[in-house]
Amino acid sequence: MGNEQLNSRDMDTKYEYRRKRNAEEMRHQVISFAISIFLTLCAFGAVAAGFDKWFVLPFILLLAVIQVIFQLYYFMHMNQKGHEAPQLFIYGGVIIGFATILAFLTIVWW
Amino acid sequence: MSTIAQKRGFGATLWDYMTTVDHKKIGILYIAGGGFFFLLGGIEALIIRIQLAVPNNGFVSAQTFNEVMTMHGTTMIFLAAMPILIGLMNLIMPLQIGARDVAFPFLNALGFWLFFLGGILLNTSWFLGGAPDAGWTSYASLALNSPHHGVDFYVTGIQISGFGTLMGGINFLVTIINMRAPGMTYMRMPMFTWTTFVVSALILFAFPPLTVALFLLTFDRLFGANFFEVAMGGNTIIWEHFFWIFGHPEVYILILPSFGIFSEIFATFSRKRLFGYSSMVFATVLIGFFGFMVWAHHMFTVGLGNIANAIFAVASMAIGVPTGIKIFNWIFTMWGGSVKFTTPMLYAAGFIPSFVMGGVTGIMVAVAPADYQFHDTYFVVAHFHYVIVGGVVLAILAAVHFYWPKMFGTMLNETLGKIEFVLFFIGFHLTFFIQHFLGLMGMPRRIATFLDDQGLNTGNLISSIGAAFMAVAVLILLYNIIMTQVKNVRVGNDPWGDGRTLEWSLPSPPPFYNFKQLPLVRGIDTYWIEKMEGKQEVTPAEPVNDIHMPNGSIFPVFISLGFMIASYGAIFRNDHAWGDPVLIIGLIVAFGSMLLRSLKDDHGFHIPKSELVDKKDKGVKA
Amino acid sequence: MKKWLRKWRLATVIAVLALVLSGCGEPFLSALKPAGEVAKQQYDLILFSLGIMTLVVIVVVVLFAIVLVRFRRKNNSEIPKQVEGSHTLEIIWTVIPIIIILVLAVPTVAATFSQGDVSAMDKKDKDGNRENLVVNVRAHLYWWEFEYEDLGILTSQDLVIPTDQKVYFNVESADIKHSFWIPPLGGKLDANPENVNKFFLSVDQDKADDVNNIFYGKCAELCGPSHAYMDFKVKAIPQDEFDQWVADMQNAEEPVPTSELAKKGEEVFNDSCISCHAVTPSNDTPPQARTAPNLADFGNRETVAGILEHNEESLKEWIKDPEQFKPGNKMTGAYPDLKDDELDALAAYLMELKVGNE
Amino acid sequence: MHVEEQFTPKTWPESPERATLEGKNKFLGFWFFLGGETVLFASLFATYLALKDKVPNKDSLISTDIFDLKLAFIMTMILLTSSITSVYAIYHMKNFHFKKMQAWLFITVVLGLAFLACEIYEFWHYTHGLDFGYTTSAFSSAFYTLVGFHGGHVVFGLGWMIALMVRNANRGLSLYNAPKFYLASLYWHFIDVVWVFIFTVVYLMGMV
Ligand code: HEA
Ligand code: HEA
Ligand code: HEC
Ligand code: CUA
Ligand SMILES: [Cu+2]
Repeated sequence: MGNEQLNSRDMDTKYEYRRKRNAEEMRHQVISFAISIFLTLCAFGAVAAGFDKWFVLPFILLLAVIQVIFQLYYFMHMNQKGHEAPQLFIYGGVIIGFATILAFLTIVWW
Repeated sequence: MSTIAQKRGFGATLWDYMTTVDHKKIGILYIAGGGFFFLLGGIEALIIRIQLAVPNNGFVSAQTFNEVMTMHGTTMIFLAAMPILIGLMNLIMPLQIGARDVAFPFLNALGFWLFFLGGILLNTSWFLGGAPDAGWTSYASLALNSPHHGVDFYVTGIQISGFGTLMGGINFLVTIINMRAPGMTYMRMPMFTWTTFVVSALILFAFPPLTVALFLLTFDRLFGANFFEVAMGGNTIIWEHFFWIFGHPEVYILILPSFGIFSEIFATFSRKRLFGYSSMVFATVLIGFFGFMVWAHHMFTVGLGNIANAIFAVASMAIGVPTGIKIFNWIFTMWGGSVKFTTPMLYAAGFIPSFVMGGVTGIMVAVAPADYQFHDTYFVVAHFHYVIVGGVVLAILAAVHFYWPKMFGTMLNETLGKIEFVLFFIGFHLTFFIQHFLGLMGMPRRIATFLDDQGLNTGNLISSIGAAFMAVAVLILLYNIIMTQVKNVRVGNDPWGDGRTLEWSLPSPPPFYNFKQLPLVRGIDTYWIEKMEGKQEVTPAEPVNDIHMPNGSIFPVFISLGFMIASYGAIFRNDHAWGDPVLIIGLIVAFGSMLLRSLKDDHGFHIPKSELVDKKDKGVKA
Repeated sequence: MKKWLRKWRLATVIAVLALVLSGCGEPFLSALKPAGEVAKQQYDLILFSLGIMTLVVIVVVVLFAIVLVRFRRKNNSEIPKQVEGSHTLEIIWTVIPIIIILVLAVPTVAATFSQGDVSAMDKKDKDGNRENLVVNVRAHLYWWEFEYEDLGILTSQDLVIPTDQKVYFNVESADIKHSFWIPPLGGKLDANPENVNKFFLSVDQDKADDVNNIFYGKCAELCGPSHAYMDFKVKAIPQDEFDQWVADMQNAEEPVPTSELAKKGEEVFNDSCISCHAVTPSNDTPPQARTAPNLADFGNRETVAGILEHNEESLKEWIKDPEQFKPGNKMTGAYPDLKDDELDALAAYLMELKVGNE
Repeated sequence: MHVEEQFTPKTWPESPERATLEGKNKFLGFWFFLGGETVLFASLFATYLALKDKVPNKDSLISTDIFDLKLAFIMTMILLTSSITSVYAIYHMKNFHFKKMQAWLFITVVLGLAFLACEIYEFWHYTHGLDFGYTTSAFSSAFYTLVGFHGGHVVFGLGWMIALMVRNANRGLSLYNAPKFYLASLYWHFIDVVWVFIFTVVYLMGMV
């Protein structure tokens, strides 16, 4: 990329384009941040309001999962290209982690 | 930094090895360190077998027996088999994919030193009040009940060397993904590289549960936590789950690289490409995946419930399918080939019936209700030695003979090699076959001795005699190694004559930068393809250029030493006032070294093109 | 050399076969001599899977042998055809193992559920009594306690059960993990510190006759230096004898020493031992307080401490220094040193501790 | 592209963290490390869930007795905010704005320290105010270990960012340090992700 001898006009347009894209992306980040905060408020709100346990538990877990997906894909850029291997391994970890938690909730008796 | 090891004093060589970041030297360090621990573990095995040769034997006390037995299992798995295999991966995998080094040479060195010093830490327990005595599984209730410091050494020593392994795993993954030579697509990678890849993924996911489990036990024993204190609300089953969530993948971490080694050997000495390459890859991945879903088959008698037992039983059996695919693919690699029985090939041939016998007993113990009988008896001991010794150890011995010329540029004696094989093979079956019956005849495992008149005498005696055969075989191997290095007859690139993959296109041993020009890979078994076209060298993918190489560093040793010191502090903190300060000092040394390392810029160095061209004229022979 | 090798292997096989045929293990200890329904079912599963596995091994070894014979390198310049693979073959050796495993999975799952079915344990008859005998097994560091809760009986080291019926067990541990195993009667079940495990076993009377009613039981989970010595005995007797035993135990009184020596023994015992050992078979003491084997029926025991021959000699040896037999046991050092005459007295007293008929 | 090369905003590559082989390797290796960390934290969560409210006797403190919604909320907000500030830092890194990047990193570090202070206060309050110490029960051990591991990650992350800022204060951006900044921020996000589950599973679920 860098070492190719581009003429300066090309470089300017490319640079402008990149600036714009970065700014665009930053706007997405801010939006996802806002969503994050909103989801958090909902979760805390649901607990503070003292709704029924069987509603609150799945609800806040769902919110957490959604929020984490936002964080992974926006803040951690997993939506960008070149993240195939990271995705594979994060999901691998998630599957194994999930199996572990499932086992500990079911077959570690008291 | 140094370029090529020339004639230098012992101190300089030592320093060179302590600071090296060259994957080949680190590989050799791993193999030497692992080999050392293999001898220790082997001596421990011999003590076990001497003690159990006759009933009511008093060769060692019951307590000592438990320590020896625990250390045998722990040493063999964590400090011998796995490091030797990691050493082979280090040594061979970058050569196979046409890379100049691994992705993180520094981490590579750090990984070795963590493993080695962790292992030394663990073994110093013998002199500091007693070795761990709760079995290699260190089940929590017994581990907490163990009065002396052995278990503390276990948790810290394994923790440290575990970190090293984890680093190795990440390193290999990145190396394989990012640093393959031009043309080396995934489906052209040699089988050993594929198994390295899958095993690294297993390491990445299997070690964190062990890390957590070891931390929990450390906190319980040394810092007053209550994870496993039943009276305080703790639960010991947590340990069992963690240990086996790690432990089962661990056994595949051992066997998959062994499969990789055998795949190379079968193809090489049959002069035929690996039969069903893509199904081999698929089977490897599948075994790796299933490996995580069957851990509770070690816990059938714990009382997890019928549903759990049934699910885990069937899931465990399923692993027989991909493994079977591999077995038959190997047989059909040889089928129609031109099979030459060199020493490595003998080991590979001995592996097939031995491993299959171990594998099928694996399926038998996976039959949950039958396992109520098998579990914790010598039947299980027989099962896992059949797969481990008949699979992993045979693979290691095969690889040592196979790759010795690549490592040191000289060949181990073939006649001695064949004698070793015969003795080892006989000894192995003699030792472990009979143990199936002992187990069924009512002999639990981990017993320090057995009473007379229970019908167990003959079987145990036979088993002990077998162990002696193995010991003789190992001694001959040591003799062979020494004689070979003394004679030091140099060999060329492809000493077996049938090499197929890139490592055989390089000089033996390869120059420290491996490839002067990165090779262009034109298919599976590139070097074979080129040879068949009558060429001596692999087509290069680039002109001769400056080569960028990393600098050596002593920090890995310091960091590892820091953790070692910290461990001593932690182990003795409840007995001695110096414990906590030493713990803190150790951590400062470790993290301080890390900080220093990261503050210091290290851009490596370049080997100028001129020097490389020069080499060519002289001919690269180290 | 190769030929010699093969001959040698043949010899091993024959030797091993001979060993197998000479009878696998002792009937009181071997899982290969099942003496009850559970063990029989497990034994059949073992044989069934072994049969299949032998076939698998034979197939592999035959193919392998063909390769070894037919495809050795004869001439150093031959280059075989580079075969990539064969879909047909690969499908064959994927599908056949799948079928084999399915065949094996069916009885496995069935037996898992049938052997794990303890629903009959709490079945009550119309008087509110349990229909089946239930024994609470509590494992301690190196000894076993057996509590017949419904019958109000407590014993240790010797498990007494009636034959020809299912006996249910609650297995737990008083300290660390152990595992309860009587090979001829069935597989093992762990004694965990944090929960109670349940299962059942049974004994056939004719099998019990073969071994004079005594089977060996073992601890199968590493539990410390004396793990190897954590044995117990199982006395399997017909229902009527069992009823008699129960009646004797229930009616047991405070033991009355008959001889001078035994009287002296009682005194010593009451000074040094009674704090841990009970001599009546009642289970009034709470489980936490049961720190040592109940000695009520000691005179009728099969062994001393699970491993020593049952006679005064070994009893005295044991009391003098338990550590030499069971390193790490919980009795060592818990009482003052005893003189020889005190030992004689104790032995006399303890050997007299018999419940019921004389 | 060489690590020592000098850049202007215009010549600065599009993904500076992955412009060199070293950068690519670090990037991938770090993600794999995070994959392992996922399993590590899942294991800790599993332990916590298995031991939740497992205490020696009836009088022992359990989750409903100790947690404080307000503090957890404040900590959550601080950490979430620090996540977006570190995104800003990387945004400026990609635009080759070294000064702005440092500024945003600084804010991130300050927020991180604030979070840490809250956590220390929280632990202090539990141990001294409530007599809920590390060795009180299996539940307390599991709680402190899970949250403490997260806290340890925060400490390490802060140390890492501070070291990077100080070390590179006078050097500006290069292809040598760009991957390091990028990875530090990834790590910080990962800490945030773990916290999302901690506040949900530990604090919120501990109160219903
Ligand atoms: C290298 C190590 C290794 C390997 C590869 C294996 C492979 C297998 N193991 Fe083993 N195992 C251990 C090492 C290993 N094991 C160890 C160390 C222990 C004891 C730990 C301890 O307690 O200390 C243990 C214990 C162990 C147990 C627990 C026993 C107990 O404690 O009660 C079980 C139970 O299911 C089991 C099952 C299996 C199975 C199903 C396989 C399968 O992967 C085997 C698959 C292979 C084949 C089946 C052969 C080839 C296939 C064919 C020829 C195709 C046709 C075959 C069929 C259709 C059946 N193993
Ligand atoms: C990689 C793993 C591995 C390997 C290679 C071996 C190899 C051997 N093992 Fe081991 N073993 C385990 C892993 C392994 N084992 C594990 C995990 C356990 C369970 C532990 C537990 O229950 O916790 C176990 C348990 C175990 C037991 C059961 C103990 C018990 O339950 O009480 C026995 C008993 O026979 C045994 C024997 C042997 C023998 C005879 C060998 C032989 O193959 C060894 C051959 C090697 C030699 C004989 C070395 C010869 C060395 C020399 C001649 C020295 C030369 C010296 C100098 C030059 C200084 N092993
Ligand atoms: C700590 C309390 C303790 C004291 C005091 C004690 N014992 Fe024991 N005793 C035990 C324990 C525990 C065992 C089981 C040891 C084992 O098998 O591991 C045992 C076992 C025995 C056995 C074997 C029991 C059997 O069922 O086979 C005998 C007999 C015995 N003790 C006699 C005595 C005598 C006699 C004394 C007094 C001089 C005594 N004990 C004092 C704890 C005690
Ligand atoms: Cu109790 Cu082994
Ligand atoms: Cu397993």
